[in-house]
Amino acid sequence: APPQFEPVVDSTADVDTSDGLVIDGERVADAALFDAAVEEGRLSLYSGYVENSEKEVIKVFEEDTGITVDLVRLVPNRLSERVLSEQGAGRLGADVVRTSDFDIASRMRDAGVFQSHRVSAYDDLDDSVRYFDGEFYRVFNPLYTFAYNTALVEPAEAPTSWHDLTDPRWSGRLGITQVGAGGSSLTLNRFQEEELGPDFLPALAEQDPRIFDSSSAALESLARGEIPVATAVVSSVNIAASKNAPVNFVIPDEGMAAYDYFVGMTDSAVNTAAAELFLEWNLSKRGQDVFRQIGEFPARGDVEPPEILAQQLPTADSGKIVRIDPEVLIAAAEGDQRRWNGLFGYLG
Amino acid sequence: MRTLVRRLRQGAPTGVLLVVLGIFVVLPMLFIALAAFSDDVPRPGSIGLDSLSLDNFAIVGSAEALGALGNSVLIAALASVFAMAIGCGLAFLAARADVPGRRFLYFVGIAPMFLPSLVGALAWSLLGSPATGFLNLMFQSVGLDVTLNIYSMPGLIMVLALYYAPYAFLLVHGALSLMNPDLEEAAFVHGGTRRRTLSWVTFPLALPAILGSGVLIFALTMENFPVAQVIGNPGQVETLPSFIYRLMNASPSRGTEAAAVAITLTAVLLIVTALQQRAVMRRKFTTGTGKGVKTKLVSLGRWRWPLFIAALVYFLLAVVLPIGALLISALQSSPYVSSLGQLTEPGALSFYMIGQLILSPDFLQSAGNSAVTAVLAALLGTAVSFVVAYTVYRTNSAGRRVLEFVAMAPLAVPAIVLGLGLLWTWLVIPLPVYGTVFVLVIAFMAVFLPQGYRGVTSSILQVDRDLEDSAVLLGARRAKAVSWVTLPLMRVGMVSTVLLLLMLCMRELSAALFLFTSDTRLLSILIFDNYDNGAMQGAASVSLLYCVIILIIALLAKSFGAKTVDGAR
Amino acid sequence: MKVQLENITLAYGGAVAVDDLDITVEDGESVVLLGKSGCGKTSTMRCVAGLETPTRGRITIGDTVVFDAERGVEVPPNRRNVGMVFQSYAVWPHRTIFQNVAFPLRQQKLPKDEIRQRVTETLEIVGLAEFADRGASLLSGGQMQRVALARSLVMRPSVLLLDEPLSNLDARLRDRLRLELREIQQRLNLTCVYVTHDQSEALALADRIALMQGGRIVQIDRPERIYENPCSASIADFLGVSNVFPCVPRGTADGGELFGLTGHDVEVLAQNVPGDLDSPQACIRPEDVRLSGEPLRDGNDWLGRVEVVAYQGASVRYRVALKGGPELDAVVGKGSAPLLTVGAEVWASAAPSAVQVLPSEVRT
Amino acid sequence: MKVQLENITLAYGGAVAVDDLDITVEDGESVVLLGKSGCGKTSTMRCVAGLETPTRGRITIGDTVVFDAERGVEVPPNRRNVGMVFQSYAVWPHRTIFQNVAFPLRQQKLPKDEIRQRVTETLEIVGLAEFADRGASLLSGGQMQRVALARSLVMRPSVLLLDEPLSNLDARLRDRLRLELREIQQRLNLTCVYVTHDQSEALALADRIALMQGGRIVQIDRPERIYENPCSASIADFLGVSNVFPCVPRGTADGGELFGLTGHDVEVLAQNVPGDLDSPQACIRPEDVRLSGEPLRDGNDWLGRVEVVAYQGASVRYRVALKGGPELDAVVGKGSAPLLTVGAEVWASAAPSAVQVLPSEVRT
Ligand SMILES: Nc1ncnc2c1ncn2[C@@H]1O[C@H](COP(=O)(O)OP(=O)(O)OP(=O)(O)O)[C@@H](O)[C@H]1O
Ligand SMILES: Nc1ncnc2c1ncn2[C@@H]1O[C@H](COP(=O)(O)OP(=O)(O)OP(=O)(O)O)[C@@H](O)[C@H]1O
Ligand SMILES: [Mg+2]
Ligand SMILES: [Mg+2]
Repeated sequence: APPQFEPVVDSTADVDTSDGLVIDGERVADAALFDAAVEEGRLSLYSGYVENSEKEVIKVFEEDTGITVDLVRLVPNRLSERVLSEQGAGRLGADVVRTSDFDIASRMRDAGVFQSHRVSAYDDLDDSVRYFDGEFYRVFNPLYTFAYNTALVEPAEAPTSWHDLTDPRWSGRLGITQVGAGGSSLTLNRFQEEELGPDFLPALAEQDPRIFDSSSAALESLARGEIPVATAVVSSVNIAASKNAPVNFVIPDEGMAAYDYFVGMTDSAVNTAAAELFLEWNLSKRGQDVFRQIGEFPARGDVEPPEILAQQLPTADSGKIVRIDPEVLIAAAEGDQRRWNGLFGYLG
Repeated sequence: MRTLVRRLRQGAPTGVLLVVLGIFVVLPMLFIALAAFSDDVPRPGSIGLDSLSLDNFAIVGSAEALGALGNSVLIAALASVFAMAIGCGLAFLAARADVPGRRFLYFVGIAPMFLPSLVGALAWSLLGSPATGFLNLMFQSVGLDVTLNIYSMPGLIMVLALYYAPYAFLLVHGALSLMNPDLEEAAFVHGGTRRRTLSWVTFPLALPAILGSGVLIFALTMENFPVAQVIGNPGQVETLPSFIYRLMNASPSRGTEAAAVAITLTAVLLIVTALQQRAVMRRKFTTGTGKGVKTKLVSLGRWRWPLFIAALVYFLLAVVLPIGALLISALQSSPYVSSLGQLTEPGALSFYMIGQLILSPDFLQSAGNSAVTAVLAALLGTAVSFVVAYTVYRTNSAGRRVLEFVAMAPLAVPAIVLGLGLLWTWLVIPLPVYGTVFVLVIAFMAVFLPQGYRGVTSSILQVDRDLEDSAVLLGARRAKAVSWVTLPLMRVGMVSTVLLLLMLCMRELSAALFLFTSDTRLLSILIFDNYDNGAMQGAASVSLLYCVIILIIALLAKSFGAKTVDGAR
Repeated sequence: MKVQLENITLAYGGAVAVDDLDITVEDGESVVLLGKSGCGKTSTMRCVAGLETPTRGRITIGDTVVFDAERGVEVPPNRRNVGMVFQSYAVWPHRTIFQNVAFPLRQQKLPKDEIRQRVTETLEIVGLAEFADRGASLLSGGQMQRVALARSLVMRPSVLLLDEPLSNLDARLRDRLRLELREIQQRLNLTCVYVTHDQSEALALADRIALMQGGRIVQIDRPERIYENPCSASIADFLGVSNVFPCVPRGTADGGELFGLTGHDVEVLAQNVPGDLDSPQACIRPEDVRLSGEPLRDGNDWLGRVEVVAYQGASVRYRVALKGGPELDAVVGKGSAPLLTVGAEVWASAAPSAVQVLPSEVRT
Repeated sequence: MKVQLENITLAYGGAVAVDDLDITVEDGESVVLLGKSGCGKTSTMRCVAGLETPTRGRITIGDTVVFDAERGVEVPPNRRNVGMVFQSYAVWPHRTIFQNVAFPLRQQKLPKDEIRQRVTETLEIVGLAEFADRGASLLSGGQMQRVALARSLVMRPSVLLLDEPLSNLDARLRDRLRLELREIQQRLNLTCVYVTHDQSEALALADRIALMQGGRIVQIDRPERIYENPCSASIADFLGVSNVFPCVPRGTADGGELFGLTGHDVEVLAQNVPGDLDSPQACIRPEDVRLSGEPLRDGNDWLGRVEVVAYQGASVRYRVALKGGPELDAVVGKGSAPLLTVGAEVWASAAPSAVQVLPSEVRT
C-alpha cells in the first residue's frame, strides 16, 4: 500500500489559453508571447534550487503552459562555475538561470550571462526584487530557522526562540551547518549576529553542537533522530515532513533569516519566448503561489505568506522575516567566516 | 643523424599516445595547475598568464590544511592497510585456494563495488550512528550495553577499508590467477611452510598488483569525499577532501586555493607513485612462462572453513548489513526509527516508492545513460590502458616512463577538481562533444585511467614475453600476437579491469557534475541530488536499484570472461 | 632414507599418468628413472614430493608413511624433507640468486653465517658464485637450471629428486656437475631419484636404473645389467640398440639358434635365447657390428652397401643396407678402422653372443 | 637464405652478452652454436630473430638488411621470416596443441584442409598426433618441447633458429628427430642455427660448428675439423679433451717436439706444434690414450695407476695417475681391451700425432 504522503503542491488551477495565458484570472502572458513560446516548445533551465522543489515548480509550469523544461541542477557554487565557464567559451546552454546568492548572480551578470527582460509586472515590483533593469529578479526566499524531531521532543518542550538553544538542556544535542556552506549559511550567520546580539554565537559554540557541512545533511540526521534539534530551512522541513519524517520547524520569537533566490534570462537564450514566459510565470501570482506552497517566502509583496505544517508564517512586515541586504552580506562575509570558524574551532 | 631518425621512429608510438593522453589527462591538469597559480579562476574566455601568483599556496601551509592533511594521511594509510589485507586475502582465496564456494567468494570480492562509497557510508551511518543506528537498536533490544559509534576515526577507517578492498581484490586476483604454481611448489618442497610459501613466493610475485592497488587505494581513500562527508563530518574528523570541498563550496568560491591544495596533493601522490614504480621496474615478475601455466589450487587444510567464514563476515559487513539498512530505509514510510520493533508494524514498510521510482522517466533515462556511458568508458578505458601499459612494459620506446607518469597522474587530483579541469578542456577544444554522452565517456576514461592502467599492468607483467614473441616469429603481426597470446592469457586481469572501470564509471559523480546536461544525467547524480536534498529514502532507493543494475552488468561482463586461464581442454 | 612406492596410481582428470607403480629406492641409493617422454617420470617424482595426490597406493620415506590413500595419510611437502629440481626450473624470478639458494636454509633457521657460507660453496660448485646478487630472471637458461640445482643441493634433504637437472648445460659442465653430484650423493648418503635422457649420465650416476613405460616400472636393475640384458626389445631399442628386427625361429644351428628376419632373406645366429617368446625380435647393438672387407666367419656375416656415413666425433656411424635384408646400423671407433664411403661394399659381422633375441614387450 | 651478422654487440643493461660478433651462415647451411652456459648463444639468436636490438652492427638475411644500427634499419620479427624454437618452449598454455602448431599456417592464410594436413603431418613427426586436442599446459616437459619444435617446423621459414630444441627428450626420440630435422633442413634448403650441448647432436646436424666464448665466435669450421683442430686449449677442453696440461717447450726431439708438463717430471712428445705460443698447453683426447701392460714405444709411454673406473655403456673411462705426473683420462672401447680394476698398474701411451700443443686462449 502506498504510504500516506501529502502532496506538497496543490496544482489545481483554472488555466485559460484562448488569449494568451490566463491563470485563475491573472494574465501571465499575452497571446503573442505565449504563442511564440508554445512554438518553441521547450526551454533549458540551469538551476541551483533544491532538486525536488525545482521539479515541483517545473511540473506545475509544464501543466500550465505545455512547455517542456530541461533541467540541469547543480548546487549554486558549481552552477556558477559551470555557467561562467560555458559563458566564457561561448557555449552557454541555458535559456534561464536560477541561483541563490546575490554575489553569484552578480558575478554571472558581470560575465555577461544575463539579458534584461522587463516582466509585465515590472513596475509593480519592489527594488529588492528587480535588478539591473530586469537582468535578474529575486523570486522567493527560503527561510532559515531551526527545527526539531517531533518523536524526540514534545512540541510543548521544543525551543521557541533562538536563545532557547543556548539552554544547557540542548548541550551536545544540537546540529548546525558550517558557515562556509554557502550564501544561506552566511545569511543565517549575519542574522544571528545582527538580531541575536554578539553573545549568541559564543553561547551557541559553548553548547558543543554537531557541525554539518551542508544543511541537508543536518536535516537528514535530524529526521533520523540522531540529534533532536538542528538549524534548518522551512521548505526542506516541509518536504521532509511530507515524506513522513517526524520533523517540524519553529518560528522563533526573534524571527528567521531569509536568503535570496534569483532568476534571469540568459543573453545567449535560444528559446527567448519560452524563457520570457518562464520569468513571467515565476513572478506571477500563480508562480509565487507554488513557491509559497513549497514553503518559501514569496518575493512579491502581494502574495500571502504561506501556511506550512499548520503554522502560519509571519508577514514580511512583521519584522520576523529578516532579509539581509546583499551588499552588507558580501561586505561582512570574510570577517563573519573568520569569527565563526574561530568560535566553533572549525577548519576552513 | 640516423640514430636520431631511429630514435624518432621508436618514439613515434609513444608520441601518439602522449598526445592522446595529453588531451585526455594533461590538459585538464594544466588548467588546474594554472588555476593554482592564478589569482582568478582561468575559465575559458579569461585564460591567461597575466594574473600569476603564488598566493594560493599560502593556504597549504595553514594550520587547518596541515591538520587535515595529517588526518588524511593517517586515515588513508590505515584504511589502505586494512583494505589491502582484506582484498589480497580474498583475492588469494578466490583465485588460488581450495575454499568452499570459490566462485561465490569472487562475488564477495567485487560485490562491495556495487555500493558507491557514498551509499556505503550512508548505509553505515544508518547502521552505526550512536543514537539511532540499527545495530545499536539491535544491541539495545537484546540488552547489550554497547554503543557503536561510526562517527569516529576508527569508523571512518573501517568504512573506507570495507569499500576500497575490492580494488585490491580485483587487481590482485588477476595477477594471482596467472601465477605458475611450480614456483610455489618449489618453495613448498624446499621446506617452506604454507604461510612461508605465500609470503616468499606468491605475494611477492603479485607485488606489482599489490603495490599498484596499494598506491591506488591510498590515493583514493586520501581524496575520498563522500565517506569523509557522511561519516567523518558528524564526528568532526577533519580531512583534506572535506577541506577542499569547503574551499570549492565557500561563498565566494575559493577555487584557486582548492586547486593549490590539489596540486600539493598531486605532488605528494606522484612521489608515492614514483617509489612504487621503481619497485616494480627493478625486478621481473614473469611467472606465466612458456613452460606452462598450470594453475593449481593451494590446499588450505584445516583453515578452509575459518577463512571462508572470515570472508563471509566481510561480506556481511560490506554488503549484507548495508543493503539491509538501505532496503529498510527505502521501504520504511518514516525515516525515523526508535526501535526495531517499530519496523514490524503494519504500514511501516512499503514497496510503493521503489515501484514509483522504477517507472519514473527520470530514473529510466539516467539508468540508460549511466549504463551506456559506463560500458563505453570501461571498454575504451581498458583498451587505452592496455595500449599504454603495453608500450610502457613491452617496448623500448623512449619516454615510456613519462607515459606511465601521465597515466597515473589523474589519481593524484581529486575528482571534483579534475572535473573542473575537464569542463574547461572540453569547452575549449573545438570538437562537438561537449554536452553529449561522449564528453562523459571521455571524462570517465581520463579520471579512471590510473585504475585501468594499474589493473592491466598487474597482469601484463606476469606474462612471459617469449610467449608473444614466438607468435611474432611465427609470422603474426604484433597486433595479432597480442590478441592471440597476450590478451587471452591476461583475460582474468582484463575482465577484472573492465569490471572495475564499469563499476567506477557507474558510480562516478564528481567528474560528471560539470559535464552532464538534462539529457545526459546519470544515476549517480540522481543519488547525490537526492542525498543533497536530504531525501535519504530516495537516495537509498536509487542506490538499491543502482546496485541491481550494476550486478546485472557485472554478471554479464563476467560471463564473457568466465573461463579462467587453465588452458583449453 | 629408503623410499618406497607401492601401487601408486595418479590420474590427471581422466588420463592416467602413473599406473599402479611399485618401486623401492634403498637408503643412499641413486636410481635413475629412464623412459620415453610423457611416460610419467615427472608425475612419479611429484607424488614422492607430495605435490600430487595419488588416487591409490602408499608412499613410505624412511620409516614414515607419508602417503596412504587408504588410511588417508598425507604429509605435506615441506615436512617430507625432499628436495626437488624441477624440470621447469621454478626459479623465483623476483629474488636474487643468493636468495633463491638460501631459501631452504632459511627455512631450517640456520645462523646467517652458515647460510652464507653454504650458499657460497654451493654456488661455487655450480659455477655461479659471481652472479650471487644478480636477479634470477636475468639469467640464461643454463644458469637458471644451475640455480635450481644449487637450491636443492644446499638443502641436503634426505631424498633428492632431480628432474633432468642438467639438460641445458654444456657437456663439460654437465660432466663436472655429474661427478660432483655423484660425489655429494655418496658423501652425504643421499637417496636420489634422477631423471635424465642422457645415457652416459644415467650410467655414471645410477646405482640402479629403473625403466618406465606407460606409467609403470618395467625393469629395474644395475646399469650394466640393464644395458646388457634388457627385458624386451622395446627396452633395448630405448637403450640405443637401433638394430631391432622381428624374426622367426628356424631351429638350432651350430653355435646357437637360427632366426630368419621377417620379410627378408637374411638369417641371424644368436646365443642365449630364452625359450617361449611372443613375437621375438633380434637385437644387435650398432657397436657390436663390425665392418670389414671380408667375412669374419665367427657367426654372422652379411654383405651390404654403405648408405649413410655420419661422423660422431670419436666414432663413425654407418648405415649399411644388407643384401636381401634390412638396413643395419654400425658404430665404429674412429681409430679402429679406415673410413668407409657411401656406396662401398662391406661385410657386416656380429658375434652370436652379441645378438639378443627378446620379446617385443615385457609381460605385465 | 644467407644470414650475416657483422659486429653485433648486445648488452642487457650494463652487461655485455654479445660482443662484437661476426658470423656468416650460408644459404641452406646448418650451423651449430656451441659454447658454455651463459656465453651468449640465446642472445645471438634473439638478435637474428629481431627480438633484441643490438647496440651496434648489422644483420643481413638473404639480400635484405634487417638490422643496421648505423642506418637505423630494423625490420620487425614477423617480417623476417625467421622461425625460432625457444629454450623456454614458449608454448601457449591457453591453446590446444593443434592450435599452437596451426598458428603459423593460419598466419599464412592457408586453406583449412592444408593446415589440418600439414599440422597432422608435423605432429606425427614429433610423435604427438594423438594429443592434438589436448590443452598445451597439460603436457609433460618433453611433450611441450616437441610442440614448440613442431610449431616452428610447420612454418617452413627461410631461417630456422633452434635453441636446444631436443634437450628434454629421450635419446631415441632425440635421435629420430635429429635425423628428421636434418632431412627437412636439407630437403627445404633451410638455413639453420642450432644450439645444442649434445656433442653427437652437434656433429650430426652441423655443416659447420661455431664455437662461442664470452659473446664472440672464437672458431667456426666443419665439425670434424673443429674437432680435430681446435684453435685453443680451452676449445679443446670444451670439446671433451679432458687431458689438458700446461707445459713448457724443451726443444726438438726425435719424431716431434718435446714439452715438459709444468709442475711435473713427465715429458710429452708432440707433432705439428705451431710456433710462438703463449702459455702452451698439451692436449690429449681420452680416446687417444691407450692403456696396456707394456709400453707401446711409439712416442709417449707413461707408467701409472688406475684411480677411477667408470662404466660408460659402449666404453669404459679410466682415470690414471701417472707416476710423477698428472692424472690422465682414458676412454677405452668396451670390446678392444680387457677391463682394468682400480689400483692396477698400467702403461698409458699416446702417439705424438695425437698430442696437440695449443695456446690456452685464442687471441682476438
Ligand atoms: N634478460 C637478461 N638480463 C640481463 N642479463 C641477461 C639476460 N638474459 C641473459 N643475460 C646474461 O647474458 C649472458 C648471455 O645469455 P644467453 O642467454 O645468451 O646465454 P646462453 O649462451 O644462451 O646460455 P645457456 O646455454 O645457459 O642458455 C648470460 O651471462 C646471462 O646471464
Ligand atoms: N597437468 C597435467 N594435466 C593433464 N595431463 C598431464 C599433466 N601433466 C602431465 N600430464 C600427462 O601425463 C603424462 C605423464 O607426464 P609426465 O610429466 O609425468 O611425463 P614425463 O615422463 O616427465 O615426460 P617428459 O620426459 O616429457 O618430461 C603425459 O602423457 C602428460 O601428457
Ligand atoms: Mg617430465
Ligand atoms: Mg640459452
